Amino acid sequence: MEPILKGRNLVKRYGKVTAIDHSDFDLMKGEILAVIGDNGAGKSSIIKALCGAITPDEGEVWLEGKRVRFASPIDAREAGIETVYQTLAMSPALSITDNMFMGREIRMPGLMGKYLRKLDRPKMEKFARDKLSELGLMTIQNINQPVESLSGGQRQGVAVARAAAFGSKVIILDEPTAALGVKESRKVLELIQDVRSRGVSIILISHNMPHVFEVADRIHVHRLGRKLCVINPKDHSMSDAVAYMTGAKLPEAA
Amino acid sequence: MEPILKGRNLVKRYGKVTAIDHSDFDLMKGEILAVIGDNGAGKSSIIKALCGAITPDEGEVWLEGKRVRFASPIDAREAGIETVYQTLAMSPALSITDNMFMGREIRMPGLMGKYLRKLDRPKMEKFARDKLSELGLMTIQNINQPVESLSGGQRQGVAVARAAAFGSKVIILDEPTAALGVKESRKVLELIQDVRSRGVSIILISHNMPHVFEVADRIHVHRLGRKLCVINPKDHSMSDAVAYMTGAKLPEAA
Amino acid sequence: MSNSDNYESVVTSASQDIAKFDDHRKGALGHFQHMLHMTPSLVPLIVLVASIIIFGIAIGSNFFSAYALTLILQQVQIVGVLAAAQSLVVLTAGIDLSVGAIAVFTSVLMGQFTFRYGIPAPISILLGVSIGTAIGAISGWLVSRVKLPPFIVTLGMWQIVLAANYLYSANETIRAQDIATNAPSLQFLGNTFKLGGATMTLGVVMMVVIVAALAYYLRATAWGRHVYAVGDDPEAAKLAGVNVHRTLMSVYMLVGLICGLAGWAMIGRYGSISPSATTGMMGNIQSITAVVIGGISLFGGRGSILGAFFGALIVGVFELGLRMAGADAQWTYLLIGILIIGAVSVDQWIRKVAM
Amino acid sequence: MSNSDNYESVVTSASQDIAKFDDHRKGALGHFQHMLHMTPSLVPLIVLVASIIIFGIAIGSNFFSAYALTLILQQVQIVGVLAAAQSLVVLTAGIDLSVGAIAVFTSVLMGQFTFRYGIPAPISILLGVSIGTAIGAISGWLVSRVKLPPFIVTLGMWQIVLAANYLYSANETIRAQDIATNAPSLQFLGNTFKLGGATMTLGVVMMVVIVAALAYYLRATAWGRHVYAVGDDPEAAKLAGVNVHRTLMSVYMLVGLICGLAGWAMIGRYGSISPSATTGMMGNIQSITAVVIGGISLFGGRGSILGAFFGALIVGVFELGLRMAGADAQWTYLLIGILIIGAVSVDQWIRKVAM
Amino acid sequence: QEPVKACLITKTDTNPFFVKMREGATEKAKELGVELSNFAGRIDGDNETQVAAIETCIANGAKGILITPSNSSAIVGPVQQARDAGLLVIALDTPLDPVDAADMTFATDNFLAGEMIGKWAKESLGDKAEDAKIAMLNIDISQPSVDVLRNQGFLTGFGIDVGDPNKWGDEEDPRIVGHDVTQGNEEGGRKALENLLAQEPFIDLVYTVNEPAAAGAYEALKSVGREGEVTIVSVDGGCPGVANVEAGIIGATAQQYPLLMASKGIEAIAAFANDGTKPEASDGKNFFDTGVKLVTDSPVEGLDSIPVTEGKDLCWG
Ligand SMILES: Nc1ncnc2c1ncn2[C@@H]1O[C@H](COP(=O)(O)OP(=O)(O)OP(=O)(O)O)[C@@H](O)[C@H]1O
Ligand SMILES: Nc1ncnc2c1ncn2[C@@H]1O[C@H](COP(=O)(O)OP(=O)(O)OP(=O)(O)O)[C@@H](O)[C@H]1O
Ligand SMILES: [Mg+2]
Ligand SMILES: [Mg+2]
Repeated sequence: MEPILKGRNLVKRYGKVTAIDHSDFDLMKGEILAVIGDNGAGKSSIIKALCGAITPDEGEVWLEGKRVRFASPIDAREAGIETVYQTLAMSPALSITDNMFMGREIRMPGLMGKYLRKLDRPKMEKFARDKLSELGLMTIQNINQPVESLSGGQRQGVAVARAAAFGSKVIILDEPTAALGVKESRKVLELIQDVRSRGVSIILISHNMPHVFEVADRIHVHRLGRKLCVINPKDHSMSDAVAYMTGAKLPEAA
Repeated sequence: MEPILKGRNLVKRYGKVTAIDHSDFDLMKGEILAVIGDNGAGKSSIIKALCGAITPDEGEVWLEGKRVRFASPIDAREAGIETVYQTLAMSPALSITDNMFMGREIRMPGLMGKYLRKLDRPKMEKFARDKLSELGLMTIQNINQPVESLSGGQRQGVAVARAAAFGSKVIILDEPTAALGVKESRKVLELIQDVRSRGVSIILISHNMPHVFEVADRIHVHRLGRKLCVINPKDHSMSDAVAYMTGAKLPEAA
Repeated sequence: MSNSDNYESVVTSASQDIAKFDDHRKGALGHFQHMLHMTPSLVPLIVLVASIIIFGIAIGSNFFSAYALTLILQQVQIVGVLAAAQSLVVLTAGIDLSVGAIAVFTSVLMGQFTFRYGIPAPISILLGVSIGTAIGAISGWLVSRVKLPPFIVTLGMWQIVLAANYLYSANETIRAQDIATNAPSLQFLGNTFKLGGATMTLGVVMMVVIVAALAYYLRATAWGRHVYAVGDDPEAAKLAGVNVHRTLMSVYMLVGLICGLAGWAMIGRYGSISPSATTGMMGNIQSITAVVIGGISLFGGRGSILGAFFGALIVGVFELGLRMAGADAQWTYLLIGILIIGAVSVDQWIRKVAM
Repeated sequence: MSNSDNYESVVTSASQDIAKFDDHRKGALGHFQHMLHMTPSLVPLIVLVASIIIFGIAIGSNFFSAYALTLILQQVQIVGVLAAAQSLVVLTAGIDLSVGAIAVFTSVLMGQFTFRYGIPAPISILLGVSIGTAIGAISGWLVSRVKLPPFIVTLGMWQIVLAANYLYSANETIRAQDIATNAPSLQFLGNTFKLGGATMTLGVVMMVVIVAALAYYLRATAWGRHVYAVGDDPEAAKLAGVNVHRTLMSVYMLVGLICGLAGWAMIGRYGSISPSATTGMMGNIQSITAVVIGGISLFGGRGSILGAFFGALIVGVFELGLRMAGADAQWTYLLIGILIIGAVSVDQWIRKVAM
Repeated sequence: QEPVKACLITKTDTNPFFVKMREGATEKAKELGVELSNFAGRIDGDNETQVAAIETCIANGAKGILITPSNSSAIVGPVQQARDAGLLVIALDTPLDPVDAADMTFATDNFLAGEMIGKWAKESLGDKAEDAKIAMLNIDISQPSVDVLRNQGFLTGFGIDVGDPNKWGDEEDPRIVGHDVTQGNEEGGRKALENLLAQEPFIDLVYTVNEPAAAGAYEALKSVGREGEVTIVSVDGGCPGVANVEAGIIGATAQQYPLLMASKGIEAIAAFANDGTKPEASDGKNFFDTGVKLVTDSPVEGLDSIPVTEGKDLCWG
């Protein structure tokens, strides 16, 4: 089967550091692919190369069998790839609603929207509130409060809600539950499975092994800038996975 | 026994939001106290009130039985309280070494240090490298690289190393392993226990229940801006703790 | 699934309440604080009203005359328009030192096109405004594509435009009488009309319209949100799907266009066209002053264009008030210096109390 | 311990290697790129050397004469000193619009103290520098304690100081000859000495010493690190244990002090003391230009003071070079605008290639 | 009865020339019981602030305005507005364009002032005038009218074809080494002459637009050790300037009388407020000439001049 999103021989260097070192990447249609690896292994870098946030120095990216060259995350988004970055990519001074709809705002119907390009705030606000409620982010009192006044976890919740609401083909989540509480993490995991059941493929970067083994269909183990192996969580234990990613053990056949 | 760090009736409001709502806080000498709670429960806020990063609107703080009024984190640091903030409090453009020693730089011995106030870089660099190695942050290649070029996890590792290296009485860690990998998280947990064995008291905010139950002596459950209860991990299960903090169950006697 | 996750299952029965806190501030004061919090441009408005009242008391009826009050509007019209343009750039975390120079240059172009080449005045005006927009486009391109700091781009542009202005005009002033006779549409924005006893000019109307339109677009359209997002954190905005390049280009071009309109307004206000108009030298500092007094952060992403408008009016009130009170020029500058710091301190203090 | 953690125990046998990558850039070029990366102030230095060479080729031996080359140093000495002061403020993410005004005011104070009140010149100099420091302290206090934006504080201060300067001096110039006869120590920094055929002034030496000392303190002392940290992220710096208030105060006071020294140097360079010196109006823009060309970020925390020094020299070379090449005053002005943008573009390009 | 209100609007209030003008006006106003308000532009050429000042005077109900226009033709509209409102407007020092846009002009002839020093320079250089190297130090690249008039006057007096008399810098005579701008102060004077000396080290004659620029130019000459060999000429006649003529720093300067202009102006406004009379022009001129005199201790034949001692009695700074 042809992967929905495919990377081949990707390379990215920052000065002397090689963040991606001739690495491959495969995401199958409708699967949840977990990516695990040590800090600094290059997980964030490789997904950024896939979604247009950085331009790889070498290598190629295919989406649904077609070679793509994303010049910016906007291109990737238009192709149906939605990403939650580790840094969240929020504008701190803007409201939750503004951030959720950044770059795809809804205009008022009728003349106001057409000629004066007025935004349909009530609609956007309702949508935003619904999405946050789905995630159980109930401590957020005001959908128009600036993102900077949210707690770290709340902020992460908003970012996840944004990606889940708009991703049509691929959703990439870079440590989406890192700052989330138990309850909120659960919600995110449920949401991920929910989104998958809509046929969307998901990349999940996480350091939380129980979560990874719970939801992932396949696990991509990243080490020192390249793909070490891909394992099936049913055939391997968490200990195996951790041993591979930390270099304590070598996988049978890479 | 008198707590080493004690808060009474603390209140902090941000506009309409009450982040700390008449909450108490007790940290005993030599213990590891975990603080758990939903996102936005006010965990970060209360520890900030204890370490001088924010000034509470009401309430009192005692250190070793003496009333203290920290005007800034510097005061708290001088009193022996070291904090790893959720936001990490790093200067992105400065090097790892500079960040580790920020505000307590080491001067050269002799005249150069005394009159020209020259810093003893080799000494600082060696110290920084040692501390990072203890945490197993080996993917960091250059101790003088700016913090902004580190991965999220590496950055967090540096912040933890800083606090562990300098805290003498109390170390406060606000979600120190949130962005860390399995290996690195382990190192941090080991480090925490190590530091405790030196007689330092520790506050650990975390959403990772297994970690909390592994290392904590007592668990402070925070809910809606105030202390809900303090439980002993030996007498309660993780399910209990999660039930309390999410409001699914009420503790017997608060 | 490993059994370690069981403890997480209890969350299904977690409380579903939304956190609620009492509002500890009650009554009119609390309401007022909330209003300030929601509408930061109220703060410069309060300072403005306060300063009008103080000068009114100090100077007496002369100051409250319709003539004096409309005079303030007329005197700030150029700076007000430039401040509106400046606000846009500052909201994107930039700064534009060339606004005044572009305004003067476009006014010169409009005049020379008409008088040197005999192009009909309305077309000259259009050409002038277009060239203003083109200059803005060059700056925008240098900022967005070549990634040069806006300060340096517009500093260079300032010098280039100002020098081009002198070179092209050969330092010649076009006299008001000649314009009135041969190309009255150049002076169109100087036309006056009565509004309840007070005399207004069309230039003032244009200023108000520009400010109102920008305030609307910044607040209520996607473009406006993008301007704020780009100023707040361009990297985040890019990742979140904002076309940062297009946003910056639109901002700088719009700034050039508005400066062109300011150039047209200058002809209306001063009658003549002079390449050595001080606006070319001082317009940038004056507009930045208005923007900052109006509470827009020079670090981008925060503030409202109405604030900048009030900021321009505050300076106008101070200047006219002090002049009418008979202060010497140097004392006026000194007092304005103090009052700038004072106004912003008051602003800061009100914000703090309102938090 | 719950059994859910067992999988974590394997990490005890994890690999202990440090990640190593091949350096894909080899040889001289790679080495050079690494150097640029480590020492960003090399970039303006390269631009400086390149522009000297280009002008040298275009103009010929006249430009390479000892006279022309030392002339550049003498012409930039005031701006160079002000740029050193400005760098400090800009590194803390501030900006100081009052540097030029303080320099002129302190020079006037030194003169008037000596000639109006008969205070011995060395004491007048000390008083002048102290008052400069005090003005800096006021600005610093307003920025750090009252939390006003540095732009607005120093904008106000600029107007206040400049107005005070005219009011206090009653616009009187003190003649060079009178100073030479009665208070030669005011002109001390104008003294010349020979250095291998070239004539240098003590003012130039002072500039070099100030830049070198600041470069050392910024790089090698705790204070310097704190300046960078405060500019980078003041909130983080505060949490990390930097006394932000003290750092800011020290910076602004030092800036005032250096401006006072610049005032003294002005007497040396211009011989006479005039309250209407152009530096009062333009010193701020000139120094900021040097700082930005030198690669210091206006957002604080990044850049080196040596860069600002080279930035000042670049502008000096352009100005003299263009005049010597025979460009007239208006064209020089225009070309400098282009060259400012060009210099920074080249700078940007070199940085990109060097990454 | 309310006192008569009058306004004085100068180009700037930082140039000693205008400071003196203000002193003269203030003294006379006190004597006559006139209430005087002073205004000034921010920088040379600042038309906008002068417009605002005229508007303020109208708002304040003044009877008359004395103005040294920053831009002679651009200010005409607002001046007309003031005259329509019944104010007497007198241009000081610089005439409006057209001259009759103001009720009267009390002025020095700046072109004449330039011409005087031009002639003097030519005569005192003698034969060397034929191939003298001349440096021209002006005010600003925006070329305000005094700047142009003095410059072109000087060149005319020296016998150089000025090309377009409305701008400087378009002359083609090889004797001119170059033009530079000084902002009319010492700082600019020194830098400007340094620049020109770098182009041509053997300059013989330096024209300066005013005496502070001349003082700066002298410093530049001193730094290359040519201070005794080069002739500097200037315009203004302020006391430090005259002292510099005495010290041999400046060869000759053309002296103006700002105090006189201003006090005459105040008298005229007082008279106008009293009985509506307007001042008269000098014989044969369309303005009231307050005169200009050449000050030098080395007089040349065929050119009227006064010695420094007399210049010092009449000086104003
Ligand atoms: N902008 C940058 N400039 C320089 N080096 C960078 C940059 N971004 C990443 N790196 C380096 O590239 C390597 C890989 O970083 P990356 O962020 O991809 O790691 P990661 O696997 O996502 O780690 P984590 O789990 O901690 O998020 C690291 O060594 C990091 O220091
Ligand atoms: N500077 C601020 N301005 C306004 N509101 C704030 C600010 N800081 C915190 N809050 C609010 O206070 C409440 C408590 O925040 P806090 O950061 O203490 O939560 P937390 O328990 O640490 O959450 P998390 O686990 O997500 O870090 C939140 O509702 C947050 O929105
Ligand atoms: Mg990452
Ligand atoms: Mg928190």
